[in-house]
Amino acid sequence: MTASETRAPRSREMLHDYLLSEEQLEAMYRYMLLSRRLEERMMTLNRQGRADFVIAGAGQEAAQVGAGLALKPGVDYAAPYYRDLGVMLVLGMSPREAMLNALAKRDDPNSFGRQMPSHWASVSRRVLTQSSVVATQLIHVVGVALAAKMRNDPIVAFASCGEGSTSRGDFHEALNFAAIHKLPVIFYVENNGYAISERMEKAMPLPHVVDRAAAYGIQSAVVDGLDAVAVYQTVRPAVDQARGGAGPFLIEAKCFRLWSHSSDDDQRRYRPREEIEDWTRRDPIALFRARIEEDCLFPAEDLDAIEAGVEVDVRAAAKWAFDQPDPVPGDALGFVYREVSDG
Amino acid sequence: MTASETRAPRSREMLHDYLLSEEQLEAMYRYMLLSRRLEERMMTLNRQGRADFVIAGAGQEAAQVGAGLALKPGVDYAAPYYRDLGVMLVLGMSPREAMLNALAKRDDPNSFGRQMPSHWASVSRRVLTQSSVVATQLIHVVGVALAAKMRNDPIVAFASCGEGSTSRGDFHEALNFAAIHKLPVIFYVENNGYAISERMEKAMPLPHVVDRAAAYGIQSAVVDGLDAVAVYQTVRPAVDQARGGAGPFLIEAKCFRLWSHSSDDDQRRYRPREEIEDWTRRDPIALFRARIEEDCLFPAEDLDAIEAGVEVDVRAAAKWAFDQPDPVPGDALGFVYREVSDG
Amino acid sequence: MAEVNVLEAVRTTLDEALAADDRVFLLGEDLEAGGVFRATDGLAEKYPGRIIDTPLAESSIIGIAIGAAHYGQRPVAEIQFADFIHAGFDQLCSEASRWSYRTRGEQYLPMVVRTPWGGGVHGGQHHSQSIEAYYAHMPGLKVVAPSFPADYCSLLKAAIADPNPVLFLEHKRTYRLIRQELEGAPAEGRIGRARITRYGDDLTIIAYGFMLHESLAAAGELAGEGIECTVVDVLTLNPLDEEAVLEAVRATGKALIVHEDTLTGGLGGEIAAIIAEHAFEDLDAPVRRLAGPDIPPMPFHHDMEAFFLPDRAKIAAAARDLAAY
Amino acid sequence: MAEVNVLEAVRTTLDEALAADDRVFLLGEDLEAGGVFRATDGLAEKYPGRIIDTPLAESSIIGIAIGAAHYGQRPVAEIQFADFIHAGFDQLCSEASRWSYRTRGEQYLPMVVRTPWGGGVHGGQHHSQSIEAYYAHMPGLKVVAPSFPADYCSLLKAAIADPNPVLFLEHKRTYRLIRQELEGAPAEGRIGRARITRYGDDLTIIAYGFMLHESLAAAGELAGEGIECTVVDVLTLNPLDEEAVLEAVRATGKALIVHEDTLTGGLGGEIAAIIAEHAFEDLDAPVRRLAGPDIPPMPFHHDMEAFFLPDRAKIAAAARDLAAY
Ligand SMILES: Cc1ncc(C[n+]2csc(CCOP(=O)(O)OP(=O)(O)O)c2C)c(N)n1
Ligand SMILES: Cc1ncc(C[n+]2csc(CCOP(=O)(O)OP(=O)(O)O)c2C)c(N)n1
Ligand SMILES: [Mg+2]
Ligand SMILES: [Mg+2]
Repeated sequence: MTASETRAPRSREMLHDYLLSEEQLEAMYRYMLLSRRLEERMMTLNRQGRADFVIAGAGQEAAQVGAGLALKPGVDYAAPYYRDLGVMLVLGMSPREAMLNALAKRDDPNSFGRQMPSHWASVSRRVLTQSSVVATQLIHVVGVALAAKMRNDPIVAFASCGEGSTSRGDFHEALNFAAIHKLPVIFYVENNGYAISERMEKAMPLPHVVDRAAAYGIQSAVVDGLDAVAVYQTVRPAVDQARGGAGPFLIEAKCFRLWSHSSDDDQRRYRPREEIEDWTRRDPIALFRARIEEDCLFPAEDLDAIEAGVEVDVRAAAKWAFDQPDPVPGDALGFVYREVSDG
Repeated sequence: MTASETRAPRSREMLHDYLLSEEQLEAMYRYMLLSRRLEERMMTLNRQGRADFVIAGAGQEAAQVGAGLALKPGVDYAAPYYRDLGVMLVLGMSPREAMLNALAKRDDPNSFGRQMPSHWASVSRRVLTQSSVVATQLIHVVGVALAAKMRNDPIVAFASCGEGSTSRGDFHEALNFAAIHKLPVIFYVENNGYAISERMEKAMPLPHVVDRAAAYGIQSAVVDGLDAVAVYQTVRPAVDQARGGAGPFLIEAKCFRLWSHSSDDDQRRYRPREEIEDWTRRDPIALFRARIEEDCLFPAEDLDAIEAGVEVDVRAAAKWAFDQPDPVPGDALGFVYREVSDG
Repeated sequence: MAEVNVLEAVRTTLDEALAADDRVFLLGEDLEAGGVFRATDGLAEKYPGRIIDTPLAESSIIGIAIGAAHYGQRPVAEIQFADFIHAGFDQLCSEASRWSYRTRGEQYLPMVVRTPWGGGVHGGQHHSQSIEAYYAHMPGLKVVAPSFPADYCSLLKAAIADPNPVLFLEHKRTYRLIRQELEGAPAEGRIGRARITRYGDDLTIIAYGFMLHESLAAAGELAGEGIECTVVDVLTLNPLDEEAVLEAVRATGKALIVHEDTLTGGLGGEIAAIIAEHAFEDLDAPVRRLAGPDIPPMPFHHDMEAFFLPDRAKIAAAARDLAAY
Repeated sequence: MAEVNVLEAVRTTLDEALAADDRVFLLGEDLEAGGVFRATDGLAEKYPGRIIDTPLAESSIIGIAIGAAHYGQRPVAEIQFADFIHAGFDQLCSEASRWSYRTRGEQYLPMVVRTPWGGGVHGGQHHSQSIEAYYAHMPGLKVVAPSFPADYCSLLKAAIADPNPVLFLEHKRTYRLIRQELEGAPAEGRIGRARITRYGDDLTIIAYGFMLHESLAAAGELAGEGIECTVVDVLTLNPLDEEAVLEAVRATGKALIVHEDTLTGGLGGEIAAIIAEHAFEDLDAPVRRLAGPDIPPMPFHHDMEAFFLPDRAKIAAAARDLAAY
């Protein structure tokens, strides 16, 4: 999908201009870059046989960072899917924690080495523990939102998934319930055009995920997922309106998957070379930098400084994480049940 | 829901006039009446303790008979839900067979006493065996239609359910797949406004089941389910077009449930008396007769003759069915597996 | 409380839980009207906004309970019939039962899923099932199946207080049939404990749900013939109270396990295996199981249903054989 | 065929079935590109229109196979990982397994659901599960779990020819690891038969899937110590070949059941119960089970995963104990 193909957001009234400060733009750039560099590092570790499995968001950073910045960290609840390293970084996960997760270290705050990497969880950041089973989380955030509504707690619950996952029954049941009860939920779909090897056309009768919103009468928007600013300016008002009682939103970010599905996959088996090259040329991070420079929003040196800083952080984080302890075999046991007394 | 509330069918082009012959109108009347009288009889048997369980279509006969007549019996495949006695009669089930089913007799062709009554099945009539689990059958007919398409077999697959059942994930997965593959499936929803005690509003964010069709870009129509002729004139063209390759249809018949959910339910617990009375006044069978008489389509004596004939048939069928053998205890065994040799 | 049946026990306990803790709420199908078994009669009026009628969508009923429990509420979900919980199998197996393990207890789910189970009510294939073998095989999901009103009260209370997901099985046939005298509301019970409901030296019958009552009836009959049975009410199906079961079997040297679920792959297999492994030296006879035959449970017609179901007569016959071994 | 691994055995058998019967077709996720394990490599080009990539929706994959099989096609569905079949639990339990019973065989479903199962591949919670205990408890659904390439061929052939729904479990770890010399394509096998793969007088090990290979390895090691094991490959998990198992156990008087599924509620319980009931008088020792611990299967990290899984060393140790009993 090219940016030009993507349609303007459905509900225009959402788009009163949410201007971004220089700091915010810098933050966007840093987070996107950090996400990419971390994943590049993880892939290297994978090839070196030091990381068993990597599933990356490369190509979707703008969609992830732009959306993540629209949430209130530590307040809003999130169920980000496996590609959402960018969202997790914005919510406060550190490079060190990301590396602990990639290496399945004992102190990985997501699952302590119990789950595959990129199965996020964090109590302090209000990230619900994620499984590999796609779309189940869409229902969990509906439950969170229902509970919060019962307690008059002005939070928003955010869940993301890929376009392929919207074919599952749980998607329907989640949106149906959220719409009936007008719950503050943001269903965020990162449409990268593929479900592993399956092109979108095999999983959806219509060209846009947001076309599914009509069944529930909920508000929706399509946004160019290569443009972090546009994403923020689309998701942020939706978050505010949902918090204000406007009900759930279905937002689709058109983006693409730069790499293979995971470290176990080779997309050259099923994707035309030209497509991969074309996508590689439209790297959202490069686009972002080009635009900043062209608008001279702030000096290129600053961007270089950010890049340099990120490089240092990532290398340091990886190095540090290596020396952290692995789980011991017996760590497999315990916490099958939460102690009754802890309840 | 009143007839006036219902909207005109979405896709007008479907409505080139399908005129009905006098024979067809007579047949409609006979089937509707037969369905009602049979169910009244079954309810009596239930109160007498001679039939364990009755779940009826009373009030939905026009929706059922009008739709059933649009199918090619013995050619098209059908998965009619538990209220669809009217559909089954049109497809060829005899009053005797209906009574065998109601009394769970050994020779009930639907399940030989193995299932609750109204869990339809018939090889000769191409009715798929139905379970109690609502909406699962919507997927089965998609499988039938896919198989038929692979074999260039010009059948149509018909499945019905209630509006409440459209909230299940299987509904979404079925329509999604049928739309992607443009399969000849008629998804027919008899919207009686209630799921047991739950008013539609608790299960659907929008007022019409057909609003769900937009998510799949499939054709849909709403029809007054109290008007058998209108139902036929809506479903029949859809069946023809689906057979011709136009893809699946979602058709909603607005009707109502005249009686309690089942013989185990008492709707006075949750429904206003006025509503029940109002509905009782708009009995689709009475409306049909009134219209026939008013338009003097054919003499009232003929209608009287039909009624008399139906009375006789029903009484005879019940009497006959009583004397038919029950299953013996050991009939519980067998046919867990189809013999490999029979394959 | 005076004499109550199981249905009243459940309703009263839900009522008390709603009154005691405003985080408790109910969700499911037809609950506002009282539920198809009337277990929630009157609660919608009494606790406005806390009895939630859901759409007909079991996966979401369980998934929403997961999210609400994660948030900190105390959802008590109802699946109208146990037979319809299977659409939520994935949410229970892949999510609810693993929530705490995945986070080393940092995230946990104080949720209950109540559902009416069991046969003998002419419900046919989808209103009669025993689902325990499927769901008691999920580490992280507790499964409780009481038999007496007092245990329905104390264990439902415990289930609602438990920080872990609990599948609470209510046998349809006990709802109105089984009555019990209660002085005041029973205290919160302990999940994970079996109970010996009758002592006898000749053999040990192990059962739960309605079969526990049939077993007690059989034991009474057998006593008249000089055959004395110990009868164990399993009560919690996961985690099993192995020690109590083993003790009761060691004392008699003979074990008969009874359930109405189909034999092969039923929970009786697990119980028999535990006995065969850990009480081997005390066994004087083969470990016997009495269960439904291996056919899709369960036929609708009375006579076929009766053929399918174990009952006091079949239990007594099996016990006589075992005693005579 | 020469020497093939399990993956080649599966692919070849699918290829032959597609060639032999134009009613056969495949449906599932990513099949056209060859599938994530490459089991369908090249088939989409060879059989245009008969390899169908479905949306990511497991309930519909199974439900569509049901409808297509009812119509008279021979669908072979693939669930990408066994761990994701649970969303289709309802379609298998409530529908597929009951189709024939409900109609006294008038309607039936010649369908196969293939799915890769088992751990030891660093797949964590949702790419490692053993699902057999859940699905082997459905009368009407056959469950097959081979260990050797030849059996994958002959039993997959039998599954596709079978007029009943068959869940065909392919152990991920055997895919590339287990190789076997085949002269020509093996003939169609018989579902419902276990096989003794090794004879010994001291004890009987009962296993399936990858654990069968670990058991054989352990048996080889034990032979060096003078402990001779009989090793039974269960092959069909439902219906179980009780006679073969009982015979093998009676011959040695000692039984060790091995599976990687979690212990409590696992299929080993059923097998142990059958032995305890029907081979009681021939038993010289308690029936032992070696299985995964009762935690949500299975941790991701190598060391925790190894801790969870039985292996040749643990099997040998358990067998030594049992032999010494
Ligand atoms: C229920 C389920 N079925 C299958 C899988 C295997 N699987 C993992 S990711 C994936 C594709 C998901 O595609 P999409 O939703 O578009 O997300 P993307 O990976 O493209 O970001 C599949 C089939 C799974 N994880 N869960
Ligand atoms: C999956 C499932 N959940 C619950 C039930 C119990 N139940 C039977 S009918 C019914 C209501 C169905 O309502 P609707 O779909 O509108 O059909 P209607 O009965 O109104 O014609 C319910 C909840 C069921 N049969 N299946
Ligand atoms: Mg995608
Ligand atoms: Mg209805």
